[in-house]
Amino acid sequence: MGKNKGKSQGGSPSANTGNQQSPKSSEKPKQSEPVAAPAAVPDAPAAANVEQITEQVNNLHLQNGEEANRDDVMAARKAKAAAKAEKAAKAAAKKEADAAAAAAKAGGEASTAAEPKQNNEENKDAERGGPPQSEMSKEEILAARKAKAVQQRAEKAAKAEGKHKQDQTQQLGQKEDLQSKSNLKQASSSPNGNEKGVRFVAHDQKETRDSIHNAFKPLFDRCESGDCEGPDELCLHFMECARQFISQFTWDNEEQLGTMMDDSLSMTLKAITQTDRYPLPYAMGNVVRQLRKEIMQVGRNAMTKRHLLEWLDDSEQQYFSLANSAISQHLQGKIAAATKIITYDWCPVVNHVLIDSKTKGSLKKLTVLDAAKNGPGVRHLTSLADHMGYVEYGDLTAVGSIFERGSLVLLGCSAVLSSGRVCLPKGAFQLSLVARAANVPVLILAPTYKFVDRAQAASRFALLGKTPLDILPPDLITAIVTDIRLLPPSSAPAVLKAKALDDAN
Amino acid sequence: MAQVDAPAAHDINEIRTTFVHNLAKGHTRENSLKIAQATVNYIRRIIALEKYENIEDLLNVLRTHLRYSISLAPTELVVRNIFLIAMKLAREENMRVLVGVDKEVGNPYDSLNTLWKAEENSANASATGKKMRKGLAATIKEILVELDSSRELIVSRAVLQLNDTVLTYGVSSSPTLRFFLESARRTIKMRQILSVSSQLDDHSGPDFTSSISLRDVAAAMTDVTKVLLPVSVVFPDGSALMPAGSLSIAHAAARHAVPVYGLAAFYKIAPYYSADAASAVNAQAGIGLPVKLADSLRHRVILSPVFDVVPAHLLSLYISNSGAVLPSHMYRLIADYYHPEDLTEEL
Amino acid sequence: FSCKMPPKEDAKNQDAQRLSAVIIAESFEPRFHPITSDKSFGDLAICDVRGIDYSLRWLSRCDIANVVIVVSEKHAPAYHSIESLWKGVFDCVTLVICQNAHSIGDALREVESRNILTGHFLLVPSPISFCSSTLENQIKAFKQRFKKDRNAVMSLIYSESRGDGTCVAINENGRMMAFHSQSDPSQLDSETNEFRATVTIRNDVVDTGIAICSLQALAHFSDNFDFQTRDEVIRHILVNEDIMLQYVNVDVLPSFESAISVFDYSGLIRSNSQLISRLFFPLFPFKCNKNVLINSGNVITSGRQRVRIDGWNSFVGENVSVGTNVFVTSSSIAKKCTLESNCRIVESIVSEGSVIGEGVSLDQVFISNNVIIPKGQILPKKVVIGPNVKLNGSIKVKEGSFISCTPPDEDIEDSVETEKLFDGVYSWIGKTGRDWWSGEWIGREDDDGDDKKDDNKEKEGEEAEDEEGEYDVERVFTSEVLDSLRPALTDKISQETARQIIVEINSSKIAYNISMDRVAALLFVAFLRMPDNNVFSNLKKRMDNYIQILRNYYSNRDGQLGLLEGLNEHLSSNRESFSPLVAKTIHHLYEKDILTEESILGWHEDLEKNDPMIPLVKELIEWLEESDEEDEDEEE
Amino acid sequence: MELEALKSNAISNLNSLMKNEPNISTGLAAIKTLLKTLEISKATTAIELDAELDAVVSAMESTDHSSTSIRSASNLFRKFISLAPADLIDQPDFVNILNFYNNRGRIFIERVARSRDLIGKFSRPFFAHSTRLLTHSYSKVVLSVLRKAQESGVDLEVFVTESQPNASGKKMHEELTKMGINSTLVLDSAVGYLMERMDAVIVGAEGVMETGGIINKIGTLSIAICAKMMNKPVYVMAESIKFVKEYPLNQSDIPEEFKYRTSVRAGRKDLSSEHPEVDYTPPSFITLLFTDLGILTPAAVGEELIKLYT
Repeated sequence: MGKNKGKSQGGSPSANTGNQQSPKSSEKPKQSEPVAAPAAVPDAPAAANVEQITEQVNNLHLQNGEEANRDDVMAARKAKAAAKAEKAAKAAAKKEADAAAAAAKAGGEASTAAEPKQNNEENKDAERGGPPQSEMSKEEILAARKAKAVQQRAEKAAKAEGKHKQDQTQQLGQKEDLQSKSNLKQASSSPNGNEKGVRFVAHDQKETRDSIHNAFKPLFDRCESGDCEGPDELCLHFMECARQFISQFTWDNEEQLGTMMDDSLSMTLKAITQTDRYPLPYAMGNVVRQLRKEIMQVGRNAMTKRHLLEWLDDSEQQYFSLANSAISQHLQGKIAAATKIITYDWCPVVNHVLIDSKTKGSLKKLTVLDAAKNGPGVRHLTSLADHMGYVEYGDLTAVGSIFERGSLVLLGCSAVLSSGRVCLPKGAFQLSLVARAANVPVLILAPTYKFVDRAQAASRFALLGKTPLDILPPDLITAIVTDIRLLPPSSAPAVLKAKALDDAN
Repeated sequence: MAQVDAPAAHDINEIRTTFVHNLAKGHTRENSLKIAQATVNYIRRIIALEKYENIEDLLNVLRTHLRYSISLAPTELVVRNIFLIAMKLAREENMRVLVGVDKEVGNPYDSLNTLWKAEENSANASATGKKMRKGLAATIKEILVELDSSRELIVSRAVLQLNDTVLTYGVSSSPTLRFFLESARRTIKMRQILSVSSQLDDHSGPDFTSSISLRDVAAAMTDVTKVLLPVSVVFPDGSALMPAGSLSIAHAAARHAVPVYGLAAFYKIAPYYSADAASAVNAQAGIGLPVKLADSLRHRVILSPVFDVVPAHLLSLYISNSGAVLPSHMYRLIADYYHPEDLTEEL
Repeated sequence: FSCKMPPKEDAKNQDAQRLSAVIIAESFEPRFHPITSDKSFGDLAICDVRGIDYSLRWLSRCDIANVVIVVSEKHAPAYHSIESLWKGVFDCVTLVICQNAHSIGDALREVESRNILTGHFLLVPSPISFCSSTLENQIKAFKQRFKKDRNAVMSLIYSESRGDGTCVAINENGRMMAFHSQSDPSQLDSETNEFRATVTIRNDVVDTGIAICSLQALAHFSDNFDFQTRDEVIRHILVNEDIMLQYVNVDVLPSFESAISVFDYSGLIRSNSQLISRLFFPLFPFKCNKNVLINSGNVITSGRQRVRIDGWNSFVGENVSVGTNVFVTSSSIAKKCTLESNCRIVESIVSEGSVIGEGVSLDQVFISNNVIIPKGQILPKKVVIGPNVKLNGSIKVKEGSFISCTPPDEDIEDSVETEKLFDGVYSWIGKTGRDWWSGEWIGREDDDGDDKKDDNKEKEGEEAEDEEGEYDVERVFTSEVLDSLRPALTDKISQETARQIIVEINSSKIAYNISMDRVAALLFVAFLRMPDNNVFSNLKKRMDNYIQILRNYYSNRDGQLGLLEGLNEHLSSNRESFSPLVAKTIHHLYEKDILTEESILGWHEDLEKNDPMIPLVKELIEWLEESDEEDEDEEE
Repeated sequence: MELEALKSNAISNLNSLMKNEPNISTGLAAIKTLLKTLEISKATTAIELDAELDAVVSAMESTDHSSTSIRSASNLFRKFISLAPADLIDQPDFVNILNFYNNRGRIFIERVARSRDLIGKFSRPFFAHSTRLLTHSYSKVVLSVLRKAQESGVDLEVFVTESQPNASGKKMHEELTKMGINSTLVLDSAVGYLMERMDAVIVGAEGVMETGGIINKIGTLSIAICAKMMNKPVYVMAESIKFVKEYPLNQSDIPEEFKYRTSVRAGRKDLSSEHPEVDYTPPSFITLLFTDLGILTPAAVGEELIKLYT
């Protein structure tokens, strides 16, 4: 495999030899430092091939460049973990000494470091080190600091149960060279090569999981186990994870903090979306886009983690609590006028509105439908358990017998497309059709962060998998209720512009 | 419904109890052919066991029995239809006894005759009970034959064509529809038969169909070329009672300009109109929720309608055993099976 | 009464034979007598239909050959019509008329003596029993069991409910190990109280009263003349398991099937509203020659008239005159009633010919025939109004009381306190916590006269009513744990004792089937409850002594959160004494590595802003956070 | 000359009938007048009789009463009475025939008198509690149908259009309120605004055409179109004596004598400046027709007409 790659790069015979060697071995640091770094591959020759590519990549394709960095950040992280674990495995007494040794080695002639992790570290550090000339001095400092870090980690690791870690060590060990291989592929090949690299990741769930930043693992697991009620919950959870991620993420160099954060984040996203094979749920996609915009700011113009966290907090407020109350504000009048509110499936926004109008006493009759009985819609009923008024519940078969004079249909949605079409839970289409026939207005409740600049919707989403969605054409929609105001579907693009959600930025 | 035929008891009241009881017994609604057959058998027993001097008596007897059964199963309109058919046959039998077989009897639906209405029913007073009983028994029996044949007749109306993608609903509960599809498959090569089910991922549909759930219909409709729906009752204006959920299917079809066909054997053609929408709302199935949840929702209204009223303009064609009929022409068939006098009776 | 009986068959092909059903048409419940007066309990109308007709309708769906209706002599006449009405549906309907039956026991003895039962039978202990299921599988299962082992004499039909039901111990193959009619495991009365892993305790099910029995089960009644209720027989079988080798099975209906049989007023109301909301579908209010219409909102009307009421899930009989703005929900209004304007009726039953005055509001009230509730009369919940009572609109009615035209007659008078409201109107209230509305009355005196037990049983019963059964279980559990913790011990406990303690705690955990995290919480509550823990020095000492136990339960994060939760609960119960100790305790546990900082912080975050705990632990948390900051910096 | 006499007292007859019996339908009045002519007829041959009847009909049409109804009714009447067994026709003495015709006529009339009740009976199931109906102009059939519904304990909400130019809606409104039916008088122009709140539109008809469409007071068409747009059913109440052998293709194809009162038409060449009395509502806008022959779909009407006139 690696061999062919070597050839394809028109690599020298040394390339092959290099590939035959175990990735753990290392040599010729001088060469490897500035060069092999981007690919984060232990064996120099392969790296040598990679060098040219990465360079041009770096020049032409900033995107790919980042990828490369990201990959080796990954490698580095793993290496650290490995080190940590190994230390753990050894007796507590010995570990200080070891760490010291590590420090010494690093501090001294780092290039001749024995352990692979060392090597990786350096590659990375060097690469970070920017202009080659300044690298010696730079590297020394870095090495020293890194050693310290290793030591601290080692202590921590030792404190925890060593056993369980040890197994991980093996895994990581294997993972490491797999990883580096795939890195090699990714870095060293054009987009389609990229594809290969991805398939490599994609074919193994565990693989994917491991390449996700710890902070986001809970999100991933939750979706794997399939207990995710929909895009809104997902978004919230993502923001939570993002908070974790940001507070956990550390980087020595303030300037680079932002970029590094973004790198590691976008790597996680890559893993989640299986390199953009499946789009993120649209709403979430927006959040991510915004977040990354902010993150890139970090390190520059006095933007710090704290700011970032604050930003997260108030955007969460904006997207959810504020948007919801705004929407229900817009609706109160209409609900008060309606004799009966009809909703379908579960949507937190709708629920918020319902509860709001219940407390305001404007809610009269309520009908909740589900695709099938005992579905998500039941949550509406339980949340309104104390409502004394008339509440009816049924499945889609009841759609013919629920509409009466003065009814009003409220639907949540997972996205509003720029074409004015709306993605919402399957079955809502039929509901709207019958509503239309009964002259009952259909309102879509959509906080602005659910507007996406796309004309077509994907059938399958990252994390949410094949969420059954209907695409509701604009002519069946009476109005879209956003946190700004009530809008006709046709003005979706305007919202995108206003909220700077369109692809322009 | 364990046994639809009335048991071999000889007390008419017992038979009646058993009959109406069986109607209301099943957890899921029995398919209407069975109900129709049960009704015919019931009527045969009435004719055999009840006492009546002349046609008026007989009609009254039948009416009382009818009232009784519809009071206990108000939504089984098929029972009504069969009874009314029987009444018409009774009248004809009476005429035959009175004025001899070959004598031409004016069509009661001829407008001028209806205007005529000179109550020359004096003839009815004449005691014909004994004579009728025998002949009537035979004619009523013929209904059974017609019922059995109705399926084949319906099937013979080929509406499906090569490479059709057919969408059906409630196949598992409508043997007629199933039968129709099976025989259609033998002759025509269809691209696909989608059988819609009101549950999510339930694959109870016949194996030659691919099951989808009701919520997928709108999406699936894009590549459907024909929609086949079972009919519970057709009203003279061409609107119909269909299994709940059909309405949304019909609307989806209309949106994609897909023709909708309803399978309606003769005994499903009602000569009267649905008393407001109630008759449709009326039939409610079990609530279909786990007890725990159901009990906590005890003070909520759980909707589980059995029927939808599908307006005529959403239907393209009815396939009945006497041919394919436009909804707006459904009323034509009424004259074949019912007598106007019976219809003016409030039931 | 004539009847063609199936030929006597020997037990071998009993499994081929279709079951018979035995319906007890009488209620031997003294509280029902005043309202049924001259009629049998089976004649009591629900939605204008005799209760027993529903039961028979249900049975007719089941695979039942013969029906045996047991009715007392004075009510017999009415039942001949029932017999003739239904004999078309079953192979045979038999009336068993008994002279002076005072309990189900007597009734069954009567049946036994007639020996008209030839094989297994379905016991329907109350004439008002509905079930949505045909019990097909349950019957099959019973037959199979019985074929294998003749000692599987009875199988009880349970249905799922919201944890306010019976509490029963079942082993892996559905065999009943212990049984109690309150949802209080501590009173699981069974001699063999060993709880193997295979035994599960369910309090999320409720006894429907319906049972499939073999003739052997019936024999128990005739053998033992002082058995009054079915439950006594069951106890008898359980207790003498090792002698008679017989046993009882519990068959829980699938989650979509529901069943109920009525023994008290709350049951009556419940069955009524459940019937209307179609829980027992296809069972439904039905009436010959009267169109029963379901109008939108599931308002069921009988007859041709069009009533206009607000509300839903309700039944309105024929010839009911309804004023304007009348609200009726989850209730049934029998025929010929009058609802004047603005009255509000929720979860109640109004029987034939009664008048509800303007603006009167009923909630969980049972009103018998020809009652007049005038304008302005206020009725609390859970009140029963006897037949022909005319209230004057101003009298005070106590919750849970029974209002009658007559003073109680001798068979009940010593168990109620009577109060004359005004001439011709008396208020009865059950003595010693006996609730007129719900709970068991019958067979209690004969139990074994242990009244104290009964009373607290009664109380538990009520608590169960208020769905505090769970809380209750926990209370008992905690106290048990407290014992297991051996408060007496003062010095460090040995490995051995630690192990024992843990075992004991776990066993009680199983016994009350408490979730792990609750155990964590309750254990610590118990721990804190130990004597003179209010002095920190003692508490500290204890913590050190029990360190092993604590380690065992609080190794993981959830456990620790549980611990802190427990701490919270303990604080809430005895604030002033404990609040000063809180911070110290937590800190000490932290020192001892029982609690990790993350779990503490996590717990702290989850507290409400106004939680009294916050101020107590303020410094501690700050301190922790600092230290946290520090090592984060280190990592930089 | 005596034809003239016939004409004159036919007219006076008709007018008096219409005046003295406010509830009588124009059609019924017409056939009663015809019956009178039969009774007093001295005709000795079928031809003479026909001549007399023709004269009377034309006379009645020359009055200002809705000539649509008059024509349909008289056609039907004449068709009906002449429906005689063959053996009777070739009787020498025309008197017997006259007598025969007479009692046929009586039967017919009593039958026609019953038709409104029948319509009321048929339409009964279509009205539930608090049904909101929109009706147009003044129609005796509609009035009687609503009365029937009201009597059977259904409380309706009726909205009546004023229906200018002659504001006949006012009369309707008054009648309804007199019956204690909750009625509201609305502007003709308010139809669009009201329609979404209605459950059904219910109108009478001056004449039911072979197309299954109807000719009725001007404004009916616009209401029907509006109703169709908002998926509301349009029910037409019409006795079978209003069935006309006429097949309008569109508005301009409506016969002039239907469009304008005779007085207006009298000796006028150009009517373009005149405001028409009626408009033609095509079958596609009509849900059902309630007639004494039963409830018919527009498609069925043509058929009934064929049965009637062949």
